[in-house]
Amino acid sequence: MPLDSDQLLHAYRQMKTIRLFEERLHDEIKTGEIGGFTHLYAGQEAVAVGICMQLTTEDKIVSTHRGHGHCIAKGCDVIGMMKEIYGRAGGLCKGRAGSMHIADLDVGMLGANGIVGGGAPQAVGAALAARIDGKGRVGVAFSGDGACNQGTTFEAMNLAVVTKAPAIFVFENNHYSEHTGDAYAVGTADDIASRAEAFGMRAWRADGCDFFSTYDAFAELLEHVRGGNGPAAIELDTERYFGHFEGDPQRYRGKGELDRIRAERDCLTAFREKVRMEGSVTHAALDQVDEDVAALIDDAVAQARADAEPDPANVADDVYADYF
Amino acid sequence: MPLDSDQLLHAYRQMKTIRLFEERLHDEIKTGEIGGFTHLYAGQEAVAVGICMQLTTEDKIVSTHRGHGHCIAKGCDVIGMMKEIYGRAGGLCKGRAGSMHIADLDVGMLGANGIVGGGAPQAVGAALAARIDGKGRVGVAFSGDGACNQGTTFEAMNLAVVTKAPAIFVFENNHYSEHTGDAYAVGTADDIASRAEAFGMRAWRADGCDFFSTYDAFAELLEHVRGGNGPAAIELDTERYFGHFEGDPQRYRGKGELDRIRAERDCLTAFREKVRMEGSVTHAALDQVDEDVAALIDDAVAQARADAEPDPANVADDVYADYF
Amino acid sequence: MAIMNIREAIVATLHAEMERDPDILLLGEDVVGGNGTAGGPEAIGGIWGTSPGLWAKFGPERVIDTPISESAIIGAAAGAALSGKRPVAELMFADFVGVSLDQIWNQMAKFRYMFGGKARCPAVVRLVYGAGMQTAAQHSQSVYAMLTAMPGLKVVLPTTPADAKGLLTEALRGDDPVMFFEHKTLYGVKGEVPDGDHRQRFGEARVVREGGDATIVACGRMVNFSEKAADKLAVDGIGVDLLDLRTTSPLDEDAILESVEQTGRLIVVDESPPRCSLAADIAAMVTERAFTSLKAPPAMVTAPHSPVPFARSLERAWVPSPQKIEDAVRRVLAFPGRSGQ
Amino acid sequence: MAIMNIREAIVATLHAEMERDPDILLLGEDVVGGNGTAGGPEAIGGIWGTSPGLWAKFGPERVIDTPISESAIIGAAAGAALSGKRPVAELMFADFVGVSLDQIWNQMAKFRYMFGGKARCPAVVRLVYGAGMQTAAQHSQSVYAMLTAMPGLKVVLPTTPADAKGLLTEALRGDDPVMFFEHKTLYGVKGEVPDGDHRQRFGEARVVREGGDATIVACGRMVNFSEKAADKLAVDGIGVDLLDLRTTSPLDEDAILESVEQTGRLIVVDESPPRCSLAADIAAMVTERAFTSLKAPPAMVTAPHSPVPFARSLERAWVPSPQKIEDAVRRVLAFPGRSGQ
Ligand SMILES: Cc1ncc(C[n+]2csc(CCOP(=O)(O)OP(=O)(O)O)c2C)c(N)n1
Ligand SMILES: Cc1ncc(C[n+]2csc(CCOP(=O)(O)OP(=O)(O)O)c2C)c(N)n1
Ligand SMILES: [Mg+2]
Ligand SMILES: [Mg+2]
Repeated sequence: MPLDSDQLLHAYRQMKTIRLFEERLHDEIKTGEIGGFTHLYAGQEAVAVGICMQLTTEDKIVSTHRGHGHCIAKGCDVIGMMKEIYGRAGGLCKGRAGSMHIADLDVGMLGANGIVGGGAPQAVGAALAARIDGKGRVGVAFSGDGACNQGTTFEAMNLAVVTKAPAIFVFENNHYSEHTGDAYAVGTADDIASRAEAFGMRAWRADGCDFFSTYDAFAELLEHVRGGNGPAAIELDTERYFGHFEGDPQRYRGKGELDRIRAERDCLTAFREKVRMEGSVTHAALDQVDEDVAALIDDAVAQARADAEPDPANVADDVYADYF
Repeated sequence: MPLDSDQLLHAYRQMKTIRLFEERLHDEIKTGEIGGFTHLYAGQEAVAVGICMQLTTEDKIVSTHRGHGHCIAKGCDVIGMMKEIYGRAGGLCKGRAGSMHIADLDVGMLGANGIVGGGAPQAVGAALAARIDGKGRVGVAFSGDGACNQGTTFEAMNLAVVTKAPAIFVFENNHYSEHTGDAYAVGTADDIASRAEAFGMRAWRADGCDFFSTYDAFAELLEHVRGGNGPAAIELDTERYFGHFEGDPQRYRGKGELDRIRAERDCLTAFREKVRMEGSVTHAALDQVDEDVAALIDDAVAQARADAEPDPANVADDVYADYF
Repeated sequence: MAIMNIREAIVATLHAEMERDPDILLLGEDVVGGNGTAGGPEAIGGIWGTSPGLWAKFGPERVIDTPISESAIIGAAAGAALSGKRPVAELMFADFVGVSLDQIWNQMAKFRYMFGGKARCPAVVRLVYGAGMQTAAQHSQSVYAMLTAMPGLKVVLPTTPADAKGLLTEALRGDDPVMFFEHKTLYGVKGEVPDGDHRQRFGEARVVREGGDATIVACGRMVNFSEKAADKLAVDGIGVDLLDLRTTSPLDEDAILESVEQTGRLIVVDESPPRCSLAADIAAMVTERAFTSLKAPPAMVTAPHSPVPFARSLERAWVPSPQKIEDAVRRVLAFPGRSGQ
Repeated sequence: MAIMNIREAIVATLHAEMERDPDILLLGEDVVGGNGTAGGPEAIGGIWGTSPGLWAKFGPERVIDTPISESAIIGAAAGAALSGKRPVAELMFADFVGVSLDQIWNQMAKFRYMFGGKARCPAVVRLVYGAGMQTAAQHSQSVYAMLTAMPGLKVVLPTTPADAKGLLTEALRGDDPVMFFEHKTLYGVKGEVPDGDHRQRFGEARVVREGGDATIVACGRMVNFSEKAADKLAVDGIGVDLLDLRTTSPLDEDAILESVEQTGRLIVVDESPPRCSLAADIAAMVTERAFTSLKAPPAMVTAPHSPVPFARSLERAWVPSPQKIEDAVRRVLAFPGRSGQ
């Protein structure tokens, strides 16, 4: 167990921030103040955090339509994010992105993506760029179980193997793509990692609801990739706590399924339990984090609400760096 | 060995027709009379014939940019094909297709395809259509080792597995995509079949320069698929005798490689040898086939040369079944 | 005549046509929904609710949930169509032509021509399009101009429930690939729908109103916005001819030209950026063919040359508004005159 | 000044720029060639011969052969560009935007805008386009109109070796995604190329000739065909202004308008089908902005609304010919008059 208490607190704080961010959005969206599609990451926090906390700012990630968790874990400003999702002028992307396209290149977060599978080849490009720089940096693509059926994802894996790019494919198997189960839509039900292996890369498997399982598996993987051994993949078994997007009645869920995954598959609960057993962090410290994070989210929502909408006169700005 | 002498003669005639068709084109193209890109199938005849002779007209195939062999094997009119490749009015497609898009829906040949990987999903569609009809028909996609890197090919395999479509993926590994070797471009060098397996279908492997190896493996596969067991794949190890397209200087070839594959990997020689050993067909009969086929190809070229170019006034015909 | 909305008209037409013609099949993501889940098939259908009950009635061989693989979806439709079926393929968002364009453009659109007229490719692709729900840059686009440009495709955009039925029926009975556009903000629009068999020919614009002072040509949601503008103009005694194109390929050139020959003034409204747009297409066609009738340069009311933004204020500024249409009509009527009249 | 052809100008520019800027990398199918074969890397390069010697000089990390995976090629370029590099991605045929459009249209074109202006995506996509070699329906298309329509992209079409160098250099030094079109029939066109640093600004049309009677606007191979037409017309004492657009996005509206304000007559020549075309785009723009200067309706010389056919006779009929351009100029000059003059 190589993590010290600061690191553990940091991990917990990040996961908790994601959780409260998403739970708060779940409530706020009902007010009608937030438009568009919002896909919440709650339930999968251990994946984003277990992975991103091992990356530097110079490592790049590309995310999915369900991107808030990856953003927060990679270091995006939470207040800027909230403003963005509210479509405000002070948002991380000036209100042009919204939930689905949120990005911050300064922290190596190359964007959430509205196109399922759109990000995977970009991670390979980031990896090829990193290799030229020669500092051992990597490009990471987050993909869902649904995204692993998109041609771009396959092409990206093959390209990474062929070019020996330091690219990492993270498959978050939350067992649903929209209203369809992975048991139906993924030919090799519940084994996405083997697809990556069939392209000729090593793959890891871990419990994506367990921070430590994710962290440890990814640590091994990252060493492998940073060591110049080409790409690698990891499949995480995880759960999504809310609907596909906000508004989804989730009639595809089994009876009691939501209660069960909340009770048995909560990465925050598991984390608390583990550190209590090991005595590495006090629960008082964790409680303090909870309080801090709650205040942060309150503040973010308040600031987002108070911020102005973008000036419509700027609608066509920033299409080009320069056009004439 | 279930093939009677008529079938053997048929198989030989088909392979020989393809061979002479392509060798003749190789010469004719030098005259400058044939425009565009022409990709010759010589060397791979055992694949097209070993497979297509087991299909009925109602089974559909989709082909590649290297489509002449599949056309002939599926029953397209050789004279119409030659006219088409010459761009004549009497061509199989009225001169609009040329070598790269030649098709004849009447014999279940849904088209050569200029887009690498373009055909695979269409074979799944043909297979889904066949399933509705319930007569045990199949949809077959021919793909090269290069095409097996295209996203559409992967998507098609997964879709076929998920929908349990009676689709068949034939991978003709001739070890080159244009000027690049499969050892470079296919992540799992020389094992394309395993990719199909990773999607959850059964895969066969055979020697694509040996008619009997191809025939037997495909017979097993076809029984499996016609039996309602979903899709399947087969990888054939084969050779292309000419350049990628006509005009290719082939500097990527090893020293003596072309001589070697002509000497050791010729499906026609192997076929003759095998039937001689078994005494199933006389060499005199095969010689007669050679003569007949040579005459047919002569005739095809003569007719193609004599045929008129399409009337330019018809350039925009047949874009729609009806437009207004 | 029944009153229903566009969504209901589409669902009813799919049910009726699939009943009538056993060759029709439907495929797309979540067109059944619930497959592979505890809830089971049809636990919940696609996010637009345009295919309920089809799986239960027509079974899994004709109503097929697919993985997220748009190229394969369209490609499978193309292959099924070449094999004698009439597939309906659904793109949950029209923007996903980005990941499936080859199968639309280089495959289904070209088969008939390339194959010397022997092929039939009666595939219908349903595309959910348009801005107005803050779905941002990758889920809000109106890609009809791109597809209108492609020979071999027919492009259809119903704006009323009656047309949704009539045009979809026509699409399902024709022999060409049809791009059937459904505007995401119009599903709830209600209206009368003819009972029984109802086909609406392609290439026949709908005359929404006749006014005589200027001609507004529009399609999709822009028809509704143009009506609002027309109402405002009517208050000032300005009467417009308003044409709903219904189909952009084929295009009802005659109806447009006839009206412009009367009014001498053309305003084309197009929910897309300006370059190589449908607005430009129609403006140029009219100028070429009715130059001497024109009393003023045709006006094009389009979105700006930018992606679709997320924020409400920005999206509203991006979409051509009734106000902008009204302004354009006034500007055209005031020509020659000072700019901004 | 050296004399070289367009192919040589491109190769030389890639060598010079990659030397100058270590952030430039090149990726595509067979851009090295020979990888994984007995012949070894660079045994033989891509079919267009536009990248020889780069791999040997700049190594496998900067000159990268890819599998046949165009979405991944463009996507990787997009990701590398976001990561601070300047990738050049090659599409062996422009028609392959069909299998890679999403990465061009929904990804690289939109990053900067979506991300609030913070992103830079300086990727250059090289696309080999055009008819004239009997490469048929899927290998002959001129997809520049489709990409011109897309906000966020710049679209460049050199027609001379000097411009090939100047425009490619400019593309490699700018901060936006550039679609760099190379006409497959023009690689052998020779001309003088300025030595040393040579940048050609985008949005600045080249005045090929000045004549004053009518304005021909063209791009790509159509510039050369228009010159042929102009030669024929000159024999009859008809002088045309001929503009080579160089870039269609940005578009040099000023140069076009200036000329049309003088001549009052516009002919746009476009190697693509007519609908929502560049021809329509320019005709409509000019009509809107220079209506009163126009003495005749702008003429659009385009291909028919059909795919590109294979047969020589058909392909020749499909491509706008010098004869058709000449006819169009005469028709416009004869306006008003009987049709077909
Ligand atoms: C190309 C494309 N196809 C379809 C969609 C619609 N869509 C958005 S999310 C989604 C499901 C994605 O499933 P998965 O990859 O498992 O991610 P999850 O939602 O579970 O996080 C679908 C079908 C899309 N956005 N892009
Ligand atoms: C989408 C697409 N990309 C690239 C090409 C150019 N191209 C034509 S054939 C070919 C190689 C195909 O290799 P393979 O699939 O092994 O078939 P083979 O030529 O060996 O029969 C390439 C790259 C194409 N036609 N389509
Ligand atoms: Mg999922
Ligand atoms: Mg090959």
